[in-house]
Amino acid sequence: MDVFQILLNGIVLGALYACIAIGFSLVWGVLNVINMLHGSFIILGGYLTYFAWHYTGIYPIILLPFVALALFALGYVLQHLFINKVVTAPVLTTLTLTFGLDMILYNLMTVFFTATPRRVTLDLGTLSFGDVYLPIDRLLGMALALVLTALLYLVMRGSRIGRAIVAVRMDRQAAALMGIRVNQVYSITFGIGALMAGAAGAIFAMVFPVTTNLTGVFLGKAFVVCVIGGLGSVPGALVGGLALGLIESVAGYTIGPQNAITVGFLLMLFLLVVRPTGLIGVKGYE
Amino acid sequence: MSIAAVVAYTIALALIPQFAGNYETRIAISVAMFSALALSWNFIGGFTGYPSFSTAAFFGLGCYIGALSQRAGLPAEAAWMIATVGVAAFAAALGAIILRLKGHYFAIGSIAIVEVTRLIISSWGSVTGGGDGLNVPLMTGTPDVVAARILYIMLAVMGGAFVATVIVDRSRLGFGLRCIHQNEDAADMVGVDTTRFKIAAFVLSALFCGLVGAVYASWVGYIDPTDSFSILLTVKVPVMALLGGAGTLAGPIVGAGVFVLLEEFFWANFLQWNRAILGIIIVFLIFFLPGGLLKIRYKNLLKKLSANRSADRSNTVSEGEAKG
Amino acid sequence: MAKPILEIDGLQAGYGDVQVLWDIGLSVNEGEIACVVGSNGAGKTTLLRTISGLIEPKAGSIVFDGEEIAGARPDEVLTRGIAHVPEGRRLFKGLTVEDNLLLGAYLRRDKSAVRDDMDFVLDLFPILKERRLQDATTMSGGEQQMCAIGRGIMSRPRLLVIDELSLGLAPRLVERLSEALIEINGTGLTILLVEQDVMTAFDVASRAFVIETGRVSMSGETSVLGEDPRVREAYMGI
Amino acid sequence: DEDGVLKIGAPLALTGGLADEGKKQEAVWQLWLDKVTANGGIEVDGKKMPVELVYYDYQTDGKRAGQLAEKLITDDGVDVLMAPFGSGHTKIVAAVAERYQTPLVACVASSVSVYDQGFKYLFGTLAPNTGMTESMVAYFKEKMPGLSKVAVYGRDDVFPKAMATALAASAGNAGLDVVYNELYAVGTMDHSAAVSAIKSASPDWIYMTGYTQDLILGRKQMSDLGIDAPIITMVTGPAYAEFTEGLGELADGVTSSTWWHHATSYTDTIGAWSSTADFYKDFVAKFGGDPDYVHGSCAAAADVLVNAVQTAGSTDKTAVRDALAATEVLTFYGPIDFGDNGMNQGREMPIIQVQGEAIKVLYPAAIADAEMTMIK
Amino acid sequence: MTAILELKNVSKNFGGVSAVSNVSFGLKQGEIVGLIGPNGAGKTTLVNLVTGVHSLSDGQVIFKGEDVGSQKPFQAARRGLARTFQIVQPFPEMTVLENVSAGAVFGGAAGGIAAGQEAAQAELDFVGLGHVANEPASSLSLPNRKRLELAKSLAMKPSVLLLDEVNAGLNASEIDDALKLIEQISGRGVTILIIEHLMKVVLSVSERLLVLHHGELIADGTPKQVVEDQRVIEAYLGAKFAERYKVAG
Ligand SMILES: Nc1ncnc2c1ncn2[C@@H]1O[C@H](COP(=O)(O)OP(=O)(O)OP(=O)(O)O)[C@@H](O)[C@H]1O
Ligand SMILES: Nc1ncnc2c1ncn2[C@@H]1O[C@H](COP(=O)(O)OP(=O)(O)OP(=O)(O)O)[C@@H](O)[C@H]1O
Ligand SMILES: [Mg+2]
Ligand SMILES: [Mg+2]
Repeated sequence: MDVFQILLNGIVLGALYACIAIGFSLVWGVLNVINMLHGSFIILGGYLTYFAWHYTGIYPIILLPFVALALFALGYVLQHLFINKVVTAPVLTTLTLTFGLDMILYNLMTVFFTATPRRVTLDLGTLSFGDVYLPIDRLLGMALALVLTALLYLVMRGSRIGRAIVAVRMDRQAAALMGIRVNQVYSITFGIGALMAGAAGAIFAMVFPVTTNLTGVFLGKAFVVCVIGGLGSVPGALVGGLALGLIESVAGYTIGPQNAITVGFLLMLFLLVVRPTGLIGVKGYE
Repeated sequence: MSIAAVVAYTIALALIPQFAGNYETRIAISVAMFSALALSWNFIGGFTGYPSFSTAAFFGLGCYIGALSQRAGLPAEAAWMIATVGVAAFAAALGAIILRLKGHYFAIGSIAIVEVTRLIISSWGSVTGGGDGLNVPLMTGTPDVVAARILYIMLAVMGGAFVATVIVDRSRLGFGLRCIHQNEDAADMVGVDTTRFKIAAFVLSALFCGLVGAVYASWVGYIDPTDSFSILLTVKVPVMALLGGAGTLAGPIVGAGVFVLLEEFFWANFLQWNRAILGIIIVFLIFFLPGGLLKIRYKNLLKKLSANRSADRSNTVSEGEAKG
Repeated sequence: MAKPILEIDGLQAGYGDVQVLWDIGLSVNEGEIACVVGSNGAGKTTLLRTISGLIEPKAGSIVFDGEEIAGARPDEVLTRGIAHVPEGRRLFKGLTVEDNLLLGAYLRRDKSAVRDDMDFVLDLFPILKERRLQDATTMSGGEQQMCAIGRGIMSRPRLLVIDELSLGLAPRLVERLSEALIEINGTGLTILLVEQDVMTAFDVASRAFVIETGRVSMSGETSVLGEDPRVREAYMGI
Repeated sequence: DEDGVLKIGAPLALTGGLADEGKKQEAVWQLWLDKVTANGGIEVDGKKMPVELVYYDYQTDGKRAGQLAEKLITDDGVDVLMAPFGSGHTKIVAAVAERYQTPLVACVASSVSVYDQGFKYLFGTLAPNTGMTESMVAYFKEKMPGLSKVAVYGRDDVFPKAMATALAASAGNAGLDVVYNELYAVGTMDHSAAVSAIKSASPDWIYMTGYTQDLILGRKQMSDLGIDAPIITMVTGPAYAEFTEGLGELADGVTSSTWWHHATSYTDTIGAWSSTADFYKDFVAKFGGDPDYVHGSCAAAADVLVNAVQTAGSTDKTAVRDALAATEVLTFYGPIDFGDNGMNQGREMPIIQVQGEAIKVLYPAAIADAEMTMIK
Repeated sequence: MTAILELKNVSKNFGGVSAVSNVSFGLKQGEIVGLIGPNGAGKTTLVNLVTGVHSLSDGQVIFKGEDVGSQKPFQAARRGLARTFQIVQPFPEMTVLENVSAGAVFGGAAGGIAAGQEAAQAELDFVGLGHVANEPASSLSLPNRKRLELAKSLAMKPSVLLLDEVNAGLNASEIDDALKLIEQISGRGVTILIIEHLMKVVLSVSERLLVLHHGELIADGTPKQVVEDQRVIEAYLGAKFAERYKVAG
């Protein structure tokens, strides 16, 4: 049935969108920094996975944690060396800074990896239920995305660092007085943001062709998902991702693929104006 | 003082076609064009402190309205005027909606506007040519004449934007916008009609962009959605204003001039790395010239270079103070 | 002779180019309630911030329990045993009262002792027990102040430093808080208090330091200072 | 030039989105220049004239492409220009060239909209899209007699859109039923919705255009979502090695049309190489891999420019333009004959198919080296 | 004499929380009225309702005979309804003088910017900040920031002034100066509503006291009546205060 296929496409895609957006949302919500590097982080994760797979033949799922950790380290260092110094400055400053850093990273990637699209060609096949198809790699990607989301949610709720991140999000000075090392928490948060991007990149390398041309597209999706779902919230990113996946899927089918993205952006603008906190506003430990 | 300097600078730019070739003239056009864009941005981003990234939307719409009017048979000058008015009206309508957003939300909203206008223009193929882009009637005359003419027009736009800046700066409008920048609630409380003031600033920031876009379209003779609504443009322009000193009178002009020349230089000399080098300049700018070139205080510069040890603390306390 | 737990000497500090503290010297004895009073902008808050490590001193020493802590980070100071209840309460919005209190124990690893301390705080401020699961910042000002103090206690400090205990609080709440402070002090916790309402401060504290433009101008037993005509005129409006 | 050097200028996208294409242009021109220089330059009026190539990176930024074209003409004083990759940027450069009355050979722009502006100095080595789509429709109808339903899906960008539009028109004219005909916006990340819609229209033939990354994903999603159309055409997908590399087995059976394929064999040609095989040999020797149409067309563009200079007997811009307009030659890339609008006309363009690891030519019969297979 | 500002059955809900419910009272021209009540009673919310920061959930606000229930804050300011913020709201990077000029230029009668500065300087001298006129507002200490707030609202030449805890954080002696200031302002004919937890302030200047509790007006009378009201003692003042007050007479 078409309807099921469309909804299923939307949900699977939505989970992947959520995965793109979570790290971005977290960094935005906690550090109050719009991280323009996020798209490049995802692509970098994708390239690292691709090349590691290409040269060693190791299964990408096994590579995922390593890629994610590498990105964590990169994010941690960037925050520690650069962004922390201006983290309290106005939006324009932090946004411009991350934009500048992104230009550097992007340039490095185009020089070392070129813009050639790369894809991990595992081709795991597809499951079919009557007329409805579910590609296994996407299913796997969705599962990984959900697992990562759940893990991050648990970390935010249950762990010490999760509590510290939330406290810092609310009030950095008060957090410092609780004995929380604010700048370290920032670096870790940014690192987690990059880690999630790296993991998303690893998943994407299995499903989508990876090319530097896509950094802007990924960043755009992250924006939209965050605003739809609500900033800084893990469940928000999940809901936002699913919502966007479904919208694009349904709109692409009914009014045509040419306008599907426009619909997503319009919905985001609409929500921005009527409900800036997104579908799920941040509350407490999330 | 800075007014005299700007006048002298404008005259110097205007003399370039007399003394140099078309390539230099083209750079001068870029300088004038980006100066006008940065000055426009300054109304909303500098005076009012709203992190607007809508420049490319206004510019792109200006391109398209100008191009379509010209294709409909209007003379170029009329097409430019229509583009200016059209973009200003668009900004007024849009401003009423998105200026309710603050901070990051406004930033996002303004970027989204660029994307949405781009997407709409490109999917409305029957009128705009969609992804095919549009050809704009070429201006008649030899290349030298055309280039000089475009330069004078761009300089006129830049001059207009600068005059508007000076007037606004000295008027109630400018004062009110600065109040909004500092503390919008308080501005409201002392009787500033913040909605109207912000819309005025937003319209000012759009108007010159629309005009510049329309002139640009006539100049290049071909436009398409990707180039007209470029995200790079929308970020570059605020960076130029910041580089010179956002909120100052001449800062955007200084920033645009320096940026265009630097870009030109790196790009000619470091082919493969020009983007990274630009990135490095931006990073450098944020750290060492937070107030822009016009506000450098060399004493602080040295301090910055050596400090940052106790970042953990300074962050937290300044935040505390911000909350009163 | 009582044993001093906190000794400050020649302390100078400020914000950027602005120096606020010029020469602060004072000591707090183990187990007492001491207070710092002074007019607006004298530097009381700055002093507390310097003690808790939010500001790095320019000169001078802060010795806590025999160890130099001047220049240490806030987490290090807290680990040593000084908790700071900041001006304006600064509770974490969106978190419940209980979560706020638990954040006070962020650096502690002794889970069961934390439980006990939580029970202690909830017994001390029964209203908090009632509101355990309410968003802390939706409570009334006085309740929030209790929560902030409770949060300070949760780190199990040896010295509790409180800024502007009564600012913006209804008179009845101020009264309740004063009683609570005396009760906490009774468990052996040393308290250093900053308070504008000198009458209330002297009711609670046994010793006081008067700060004027970044220097300690007078100090002594509150019972004595309370009778000093200079203090009475300058700070009590009598 | 007055100084007796032929200066050819080109803005190239060496960084940014089109970097890979730009680098192909750069590489093949370098190969060409080495060859020409080894011969001591070109012969004009009985004298040897050295050739110089000047190019700059425009970062895939259209504004810059125009700016650079102007710099090349006025600052570097080039005699003739070659255009960068793609119809969009060619348009921008063409406007500048026209203004300066400098001959411009566009080697990778095929949309008629580039050439219909009445420009006098613009010439293109690629042939009109319609020629390509019409022959393709005819060929497939012949190979698959039951062919009736075709789905067209293209990127909303100058060239892919032009191809999609042309194919839909050609198919309609040939009596096929166009059951799906949509464009997707630049920035589309995923094709599930469109592929599902195509699937429910159950076409016999799917024709998709776009950038290589789009095509790879599109092909993969067609397989994932259980599409079983016997013919899948992707433009320009298989013409590029990245396409087959990125897809692996899924590339098998995908057809495409291209302006040139190295399996064609033209001999007794003018220019730096005397036959297609000659060019192929040199190319493989230098770069290892196979050349694609971008390489072929760009090298041929340089050849016709030289030919025009030789015919004109000087580097005078007007004379070269007139010589270009009158061009009717055979190059290793095939015949080149610029029509009234400046486009190369009257060529038969190959249809290719991925078979196993290799690219096979199906059409025209004269150069075909395989039979078409249907995708199961 | 009719009230210059009158609230009729004013209510405000935030989501499910009712912050102000069914409050009615009037301020007579030239009066100084104190508004007290426990933390969270709804005092600040009430000021926000009167000045258009929040929209009314129910009821009416009448100012000089005109229903202003749906006004925007800037309209309130231009009408002559000025307020100070409990959490001070300066324009931090402007000078103290510019801060106050903003009040004069936008909210007051002053024509141009120059005239506004003149008026501003006068108000600064009046509140005792004349000597720091050219300092940036961010360098002021909290009480001075509160005074800056006061000067800013005075520059708006208000007919009604709503003071939300302008004296919090002052010690007893500093309060005495503040009281004089309030009386001088009142001497200009300005009607004042003063919110304060410092009973010394409220009791010395108010001609009338209103008590808010859980959003409801529970008392409205002379300071003496109110302070002796058992419900007010229970809800707000506390037994100890009542005792001290009795002793002090
Ligand atoms: N973040 C800051 N940056 C610059 N100066 C500051 C900062 N915080 C306080 N000051 C200045 O330091 C001086 C002392 O302020 P502090 O807050 O320590 O005083 P206080 O005694 O606590 O007064 P209060 O009774 O108002 O709380 C004041 O002049 C104030 O303006
Ligand atoms: N914007 C808001 N959203 C939700 N609740 C609010 C909002 N503003 C105020 N409240 C709630 O309304 C009630 C009244 O608050 P208000 O600030 O008016 O009290 P107050 O009497 O001024 O107290 P204080 O003496 O502590 O300043 C409180 O419970 C508060 O939490
Ligand atoms: Mg203080
Ligand atoms: Mg209040």
